[in-house]
Amino acid sequence: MHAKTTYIAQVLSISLIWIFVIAIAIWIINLLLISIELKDVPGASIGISIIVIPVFFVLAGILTYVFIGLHKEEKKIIKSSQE
Amino acid sequence: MEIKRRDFLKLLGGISGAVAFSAYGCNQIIDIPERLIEMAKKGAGIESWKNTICGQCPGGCGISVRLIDGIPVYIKGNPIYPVNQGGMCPSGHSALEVLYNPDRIKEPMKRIGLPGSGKWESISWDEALQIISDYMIKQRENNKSHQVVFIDGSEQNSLMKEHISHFMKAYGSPNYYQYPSVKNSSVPFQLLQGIEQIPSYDFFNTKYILSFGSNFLEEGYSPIYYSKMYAHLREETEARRARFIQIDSRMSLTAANADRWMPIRPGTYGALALGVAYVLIREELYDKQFVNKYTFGFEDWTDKNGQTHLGFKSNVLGNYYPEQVSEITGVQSETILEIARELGINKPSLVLGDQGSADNTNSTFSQMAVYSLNALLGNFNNESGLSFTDQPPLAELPEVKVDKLATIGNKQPPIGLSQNSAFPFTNFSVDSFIENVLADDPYPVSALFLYKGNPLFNALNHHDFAEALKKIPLVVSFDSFLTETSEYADIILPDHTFLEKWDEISNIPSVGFTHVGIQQPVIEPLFNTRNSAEVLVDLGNLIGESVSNALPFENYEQEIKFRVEKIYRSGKGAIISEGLKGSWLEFLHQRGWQEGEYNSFNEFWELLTRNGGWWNPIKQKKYIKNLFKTPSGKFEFYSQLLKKKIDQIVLSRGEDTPQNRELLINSLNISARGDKIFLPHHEEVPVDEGIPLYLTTYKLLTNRNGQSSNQPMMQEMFGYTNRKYWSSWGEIHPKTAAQNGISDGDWMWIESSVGNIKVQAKVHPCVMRDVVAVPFGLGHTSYGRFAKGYGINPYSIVKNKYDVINGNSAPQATRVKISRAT
Amino acid sequence: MPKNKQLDFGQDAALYRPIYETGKGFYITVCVLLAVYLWALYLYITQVYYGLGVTGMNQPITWGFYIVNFVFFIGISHAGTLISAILRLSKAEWRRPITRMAEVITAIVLAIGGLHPILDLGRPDRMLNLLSDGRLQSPLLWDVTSITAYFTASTIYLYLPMIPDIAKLRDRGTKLKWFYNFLSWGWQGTAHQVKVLNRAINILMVMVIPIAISVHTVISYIFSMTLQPGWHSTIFGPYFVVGAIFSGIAALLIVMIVFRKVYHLEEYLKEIHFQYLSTLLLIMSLLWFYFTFSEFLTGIFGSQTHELHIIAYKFTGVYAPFFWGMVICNFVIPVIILSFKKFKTITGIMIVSISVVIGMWLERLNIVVPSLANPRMDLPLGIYIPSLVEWALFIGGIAVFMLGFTMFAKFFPLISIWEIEEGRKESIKDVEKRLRSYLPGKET
Amino acid sequence: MPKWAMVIDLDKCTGCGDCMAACKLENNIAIVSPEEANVGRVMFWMDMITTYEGEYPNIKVKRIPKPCFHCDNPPCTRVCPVYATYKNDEGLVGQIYHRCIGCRYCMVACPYTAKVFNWYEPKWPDEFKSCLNPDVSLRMVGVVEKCSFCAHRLIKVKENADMEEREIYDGEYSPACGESCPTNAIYFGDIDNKESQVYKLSQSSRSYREMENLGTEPKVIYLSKRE
Repeated sequence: MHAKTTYIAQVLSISLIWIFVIAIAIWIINLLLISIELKDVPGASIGISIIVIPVFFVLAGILTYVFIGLHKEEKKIIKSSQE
Repeated sequence: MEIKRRDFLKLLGGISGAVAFSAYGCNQIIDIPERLIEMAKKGAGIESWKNTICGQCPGGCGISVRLIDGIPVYIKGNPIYPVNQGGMCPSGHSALEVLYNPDRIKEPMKRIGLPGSGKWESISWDEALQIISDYMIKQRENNKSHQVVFIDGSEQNSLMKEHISHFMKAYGSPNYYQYPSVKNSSVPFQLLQGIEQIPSYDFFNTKYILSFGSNFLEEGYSPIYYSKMYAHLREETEARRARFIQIDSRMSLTAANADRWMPIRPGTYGALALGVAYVLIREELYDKQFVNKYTFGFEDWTDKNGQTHLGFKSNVLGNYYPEQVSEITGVQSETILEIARELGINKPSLVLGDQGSADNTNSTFSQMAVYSLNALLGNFNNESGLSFTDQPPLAELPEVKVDKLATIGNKQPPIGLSQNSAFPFTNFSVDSFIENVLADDPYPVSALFLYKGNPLFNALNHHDFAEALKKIPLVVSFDSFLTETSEYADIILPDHTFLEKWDEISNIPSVGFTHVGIQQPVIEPLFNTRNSAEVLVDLGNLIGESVSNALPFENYEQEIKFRVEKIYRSGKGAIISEGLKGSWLEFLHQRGWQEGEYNSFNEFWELLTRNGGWWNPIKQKKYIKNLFKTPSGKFEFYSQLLKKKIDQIVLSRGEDTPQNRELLINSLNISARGDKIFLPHHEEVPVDEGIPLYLTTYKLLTNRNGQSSNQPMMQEMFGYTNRKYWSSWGEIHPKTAAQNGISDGDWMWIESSVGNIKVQAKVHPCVMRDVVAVPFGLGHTSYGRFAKGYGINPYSIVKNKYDVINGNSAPQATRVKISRAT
Repeated sequence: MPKNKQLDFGQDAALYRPIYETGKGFYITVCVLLAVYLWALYLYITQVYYGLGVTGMNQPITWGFYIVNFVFFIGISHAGTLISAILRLSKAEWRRPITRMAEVITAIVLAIGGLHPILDLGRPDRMLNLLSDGRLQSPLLWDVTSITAYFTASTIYLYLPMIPDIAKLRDRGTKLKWFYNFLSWGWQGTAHQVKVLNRAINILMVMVIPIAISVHTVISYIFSMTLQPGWHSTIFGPYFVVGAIFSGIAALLIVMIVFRKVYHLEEYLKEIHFQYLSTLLLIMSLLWFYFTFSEFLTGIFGSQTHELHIIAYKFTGVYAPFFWGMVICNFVIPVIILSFKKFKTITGIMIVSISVVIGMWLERLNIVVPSLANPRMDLPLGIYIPSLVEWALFIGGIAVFMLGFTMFAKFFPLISIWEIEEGRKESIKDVEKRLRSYLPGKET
Repeated sequence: MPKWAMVIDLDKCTGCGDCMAACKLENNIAIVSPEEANVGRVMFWMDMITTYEGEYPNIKVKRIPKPCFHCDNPPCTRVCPVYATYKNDEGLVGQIYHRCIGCRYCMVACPYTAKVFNWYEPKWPDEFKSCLNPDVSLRMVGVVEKCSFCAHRLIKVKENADMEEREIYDGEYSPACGESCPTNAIYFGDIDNKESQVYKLSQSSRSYREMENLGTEPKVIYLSKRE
């Protein structure tokens, strides 16, 4: 039970990262759209977005990768110890 | 009913900008102020413009006040008013801060504390007038009407001057004085030319302008008129570009705009002018024809008694050779030769000497010297630059029927005159006045009326003046603000500000055409104040007898109408209007046409008030002869007027013996002897031995005479050229600074024999070596929250010295030393 | 689940002790730092209330301490991630006790530095305008994005290598078990887990280096994208990065020396670590000088009026003491002390590090203020005297850093325990193997 | 689209400071306290620069009125993080006070130091509040402001012209500074219109722009006889 709560909290925290990253992506796309609308050097905005958005996603991806990787093992261990 | 689109737009006026903002690309630039939205909701915001005359300085510029719902929000120059042609100066723009000043006197006040204590109580107008009139009736009944003195500090050439003088005449006092007065300043011209008026200079037809400290862009009578004129010198085409040389001990605004600035020691303009004359005469560059025909006293001459007199030429050639002049003035002799030659070759030229830093103990003589260069160069014909304007055809106020009491009073000697014959050419000098009041000589002053101005702040001897004010039993001030002077008043009768009142302002000194401007209220009086002109009438009615009939008009507006009606009837000149040029008027005039036909006076009056004024650029054809109203009918290098006056004084004091004469000359502080006295010559300025530096004070466009100090915008802009805001500074030359161990921005003490002041040093090369230049205008000890305690008043360390002839104060005649303040 | 709760600290006792034993000194430090922080916070609130008028900024010096400190703190933040990533990447085995501290510095200082532009805002209440109406074209927005990215990356980069240590603390179970349990993500130390973690760390450290470099480059762009003399220079990007690493190493050295003393970590942070790091510091100092020299030489040689004017002002004007102070702190002192073995003691290194940190701060000041103080168009020189509020916020920023570091040390080991263990177990073998691979001849 | 530009004839300009005062009055520019003013926080949209040339005694002083130059290629608008300063179609560089976050980056980026900042909340005595110009919004603490070429006047002028179904004539739209200049040294108009006075003057051999080498393309053109 206790382990489950912790697990849910951990999942929540990892999803927070995703919310954060998605929010940033939305924000940057919003700014990009404004700059296109106002014809205010959209090229620069596009350039920045192309670099920034993937960076954030990769970072979140790495974190998730580790999270999943560790937990898979934990479950395995728990299973094997129960057996 | 049909509403035209145009009218609808007018109705929207001020708010229309905001209402329709979104239709245009600019919507992002401005945000709509909340207040505007409020107003738009109420359906208000009607814009209108009203023309009037600016009262911030004697310049008499026409202004247009922008009103939104009757509330003035902006002032611009009246584009059709001929004096300023839409131009403005910074202080004109801050006039709204006068109108809405939080420190205005809102109702009549009576002092309850000691003089200067600042304790006041409000009283009603009736009560105030009752107190004053009771006192005045008593004075009159006791044959003391002459003991009532009126000092008019308004520098504007307005109807008010006539008005007050009528009142005083009817009451029976010879003591109506203007301080400062144009009369005093015009003495040099009077002595040489016999005309008691400030000449106007016309730059249009001039090729070369040599100005001896004439700071006409800043300290002139009408700086904006001269700015307009100056702009013509700098038009696109090369041919119009006259060369303009400014001689001054500091780089004034005018000097900064000159082609060349020549630093000079203060108080030596006369010597330099005569040095220039020396070269002109030596090299025969002067206008011989003019000098022979129209001048008197150039060559040595013999009077009817067979006595030979020294001529201008011999005097100059004998005493003012360039090396000697160079010694006196600090201007290199090569430079003197250079400018004299330029001046002699480039004709027509103009030589200016008044309206600036010439105020010194020797200013009359030095201005005579400067002005005589114009005669040498023959600058007195109609085409060239010097002229005197005609009086406008305004109706004279009806003659006062003086009763017996008043006649007795009027015959008393004026108290503004010196008792020991100093200042022979003036009826008022503030120095003599203070002296006389303190000595009760020839009689005590029992009441003093002060209209505008702030003589206590402007006077060199504050302390004595304050004592004198304390001594006078009744001091009444007509002012909108609590100035240093009105702090000593017993009763203050608050006047309207110039934006709330009627007045008529005509012929600004030094402006080159006849004109009349109408000052009219742009807004109903904000407070319980009254136009002093009408207050005087009421006072007269309370006093009764001849005084009550002196000014038989319903109100001041009617009085102005009465005066102006004569212009209407004379048919001369024209009401100013759009696109009306002087040359066009002249053209019409020559062909016998009249500009502007009006069906009735009312129509004339309405147009006059709407447009703001009337003018007549056409000069009566003047022959050169008519220019000189001297005994000889010529331009007098040798001033017979001065000689006559001095002879008169000598005789009036007893026998005409050399001893008596010597005594008088001595008492006048004139160092020259013999014929030289009456010729333009250089008088040494008396100095304190051992004090190394000259103190020069000057006035800035933003705060002339310190009266703009209660306007925060002007306080902030006070030193905009030096980026010193709300504060005074002292300009010194880098070498002078180095000698005294002072660097830019340091605080320094300036010490004279009278006292010392602390200012921040502004070290720059725009000031003569050995000169400390401090601006005048700040350092108020009263005058409201924005004025009090900011900066210093340099007059507090200036010695109490006056010009020996015309009685003007000499704020440039003090020596000081400086030291770094720690 | 682990059954044996160890009460003694075992082999790496020195590393566990600070977490479980709290002395009086800790409370005093925290209280003092907290007080300083609250004082600064109060003064910041007055600034928000009255407006930026409470600072010493004016026209034309419209940027002052806040921007100086912003650049300075972000510079310090390069200590960590960048150094530790480079050291990890280059498989420098001596990195093991250093990386954690470096990464902590980064995360904390970055958070502080990143907030500085907000301190500088005239209308912090309108911060959210950046979200709705931001302009990505503005270098300021580049900063916002790159600092956010760097902060995210460096926090992850701090966190991931800490998981095994957190698990160790969790297994001890004496303190905040739920907390460590939550953070340890079920770490059991299995081979797979180690593999996953190492892979993630490897990807991260490759990513973090360009991000870190971009951050400081972008900060330099704030200045170099304008047309101001003294700023408008292409060299600014690398110059700032070098300066940042330089100050970062110095800050790291200071932290190492202080915590070595306080937490008795002499066994872990040995002379050799300081020797290596200080050599790096010396190299950076020379590099810094090279950049400074080229920057000024091009300015002087080009002789553009305004450029020369500002250089002359830096050399001889009001800010000359700061300029020469910077040269002494950043170049003269480090080179003299670090070039001689005799002076290269821990004390010597401490002196050098402090001098470099001061010097780098002065450098930021010398970049920001003199260019602004000399407006073009013959306007008068500006004078900037920072007010109490600005000093307070600067000191407050340092206090927050110290507080953050102290608090971190209270909950997590300052030296990566598992990496030390790993080092003991495997490094020697690894290194030997690696060395062999370098050597000529066949691998055996 | 017109392109509004200003020509300042420095030969005519006396440096009297009227433009500064007219500007302050028209645009409701705050008057800061005296202490503030003297530490460099004084606010003038139209500033006056003094330059010295030559050696004493042959020294020349020139005063140069300096509004915002409304650059055609403005360095300030490029750096603004929130679109609070921008250039509109008619070449006017505007400032949106309600959006400005007060980072002062535009002030730093402006090579002409043309912008000013509200360090404190601008205050007026209550009495003066009634004479504020209702066409121009008041600024609040912590925002940057600058000369707008009196853009509020343009709106009115356009509206008038629109109502009367005509084009705006040359000289109809003039900022407060040009309107009251006592020497008519400030000209204002559409520089794209070859008939306008501003265009003609800008072609004069005397014309120059400040720091042309920066490529900011200022739309304030000075005329000065080069000696």
